[in-house]
Amino acid sequence: MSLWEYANPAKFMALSARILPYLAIASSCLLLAGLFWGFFLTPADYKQGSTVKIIFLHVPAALMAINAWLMMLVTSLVWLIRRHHVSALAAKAAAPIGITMTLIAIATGAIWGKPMWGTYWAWDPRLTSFMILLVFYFGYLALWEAIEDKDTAADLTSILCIVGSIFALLSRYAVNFWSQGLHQGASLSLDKEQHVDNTFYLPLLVCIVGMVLLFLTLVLIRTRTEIRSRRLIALRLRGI
Amino acid sequence: MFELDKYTDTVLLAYTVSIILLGTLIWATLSKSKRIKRALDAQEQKTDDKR
Amino acid sequence: MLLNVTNLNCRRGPKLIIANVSLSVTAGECIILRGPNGSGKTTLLRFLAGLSDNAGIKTYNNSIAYSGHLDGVKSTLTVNENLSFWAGIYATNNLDKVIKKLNLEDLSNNLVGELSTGQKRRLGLARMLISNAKIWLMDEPTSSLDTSTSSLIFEAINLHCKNDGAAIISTHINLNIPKSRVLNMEDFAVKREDEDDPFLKGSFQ
Amino acid sequence: MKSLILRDLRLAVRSGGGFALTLSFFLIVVMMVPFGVGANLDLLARIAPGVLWIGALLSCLLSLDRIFQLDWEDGTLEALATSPIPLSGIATAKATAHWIITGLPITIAAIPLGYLLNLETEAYIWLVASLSVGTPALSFIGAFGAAITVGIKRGGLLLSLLVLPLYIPTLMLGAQCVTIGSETPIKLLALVAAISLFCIALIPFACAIALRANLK
Repeated sequence: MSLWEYANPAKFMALSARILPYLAIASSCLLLAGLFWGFFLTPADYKQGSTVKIIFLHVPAALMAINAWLMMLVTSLVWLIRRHHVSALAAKAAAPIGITMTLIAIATGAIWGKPMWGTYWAWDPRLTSFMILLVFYFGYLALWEAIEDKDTAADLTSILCIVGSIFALLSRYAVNFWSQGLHQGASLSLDKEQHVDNTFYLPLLVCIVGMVLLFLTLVLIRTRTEIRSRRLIALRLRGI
Repeated sequence: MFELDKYTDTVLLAYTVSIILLGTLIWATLSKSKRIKRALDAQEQKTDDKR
Repeated sequence: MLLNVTNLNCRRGPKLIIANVSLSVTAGECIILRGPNGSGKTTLLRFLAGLSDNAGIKTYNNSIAYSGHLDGVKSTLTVNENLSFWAGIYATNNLDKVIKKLNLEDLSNNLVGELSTGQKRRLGLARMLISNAKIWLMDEPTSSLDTSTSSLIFEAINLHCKNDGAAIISTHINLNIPKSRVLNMEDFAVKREDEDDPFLKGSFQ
Repeated sequence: MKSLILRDLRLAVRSGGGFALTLSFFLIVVMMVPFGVGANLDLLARIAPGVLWIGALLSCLLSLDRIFQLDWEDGTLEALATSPIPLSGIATAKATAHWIITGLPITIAAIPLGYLLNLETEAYIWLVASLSVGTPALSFIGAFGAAITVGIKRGGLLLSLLVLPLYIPTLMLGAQCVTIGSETPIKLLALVAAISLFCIALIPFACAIALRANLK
């Protein structure tokens, strides 16, 4: 039995129903534990004070914001090449989660930036890239909503996702040329991650794993919803 | 070991905003899931009756 | 043989419209699609034209000309400009012959916007002739036309089939085309076992 | 393909919209800037590169939906899709025609408009250079957006939402190239040219996939 078997909607529904409970429990336990550990049990950083606690939300969210788009890219390619319906629907399911993650990353970054940089928002390359990612997400979802026929919508959003990925990547590098000299030394927590010692690193790791699992849980639930609504449409169309 | 220094507001604000956003996402996901499941079950019922 | 179709399933959007179409067309043949509205005539023609998935369709002479409900002419261009555009697209050089054949000489410098419906349809037909394609796929070529224009179009189809061409036409008017064959769309109606929607397979939990 | 480009140009001229509409829009956008930010010549000189590039981009956006919409509505696109020319070739021809109708006149009109904004003398060469190598990218990316939204009624707003993010890298590099004081305008120009070449080479295939999906 190959992996592609699970692209069959009924099989996918059966499999996902089996693993969902474990995934949901694992993700909520890990995320809550990680956040509790990070929030209550870590000391304040000597330089950043207690704002360092924000990285337990900021870093996992930022990672998932990008990974959600990567997942959409892969599933879009699978849909265009192998035409597995579940794949296209999983891409659609991931987009709102990606948007939420991007918003969390931007919001926590801005809130952290206020005491650290003295401003909520600066056109720093990394912040700007996330803003650009956000508009790509909006465009992608808007296209899904605008097209009536679901398979056509899947085709068009898939190709948009692929082309969009290329241009998002281009923007990521173009941004470096564009804002050089504007905002020096605006390195975010990711760079510091290498310096943080285990007191911060371990809870951060737990939070990241928790966030990944939460993402998977939500993607599965949302994909199941999408599959159900497709079946609903199919049943109604058959008029029986 | 728990302490929040002069940045209490900042940290709490960041956590509140994130939890609200995550909560909204989870709530939206679950409520839509329930709604569609109910609609599909009703439709399947109708289909079975007609058969 | 010009065209061979085996077990073609056609869907319009998510809905399966016709199933198990098998059909082969030889030179000189004219096939007429019959069936009520919504029976899938247009859908079948669009599939044959290659506008949708083309699994199961095999063309032996890769030249198909398709004419849908719309004529594909620009009202701000003259007749001549419209037709020479298509001649450029199909890379053919029979433009003058076609204009003469369809009595379009007098109109050739008129803007298409000034033409009547029948004259526009004649332009659509002219495009088919210009294409030099072996197979013509025509969707209701005579809709909203009077008898004289209709007969002009039928004559053209007749001549095309005589010259080793072939045509597949959806229409509800009787045609006087010698080697014509009527295809009833009801034969392709979707039965329950044809349903291949992946979302209807199995039951969900 | 040549006849497709020629026909599109002829249609643009016939319908009167073509050049004039785009250029008037470009003029108005640029004119609005001093009204908005004040007539301080130093300030205008500083923001001129960005304003001119954004103006070019918006003017380009204005005529995008025409690339495929009209042919879609009157059945020409269907007929073209069943013709021997591949869809990617059709997209290339249409984007090229769009560039001749908008990109080229915009590049030329940018010179007098730059004067209105007190653009620095040394910047003109980079303005013309960056616009002439950057506008093809705008037309090709725009054609992709138009191909995606061609089946959507009143898709104009959506088209802008989809296309503008794709314009970001071109805008950043292009406008930066014109800005005096940027250290390596030639390098930025090369990058803009690279984006354009990339778009010309690959976007038509993406357009073909999108058109194929819409025609189904």
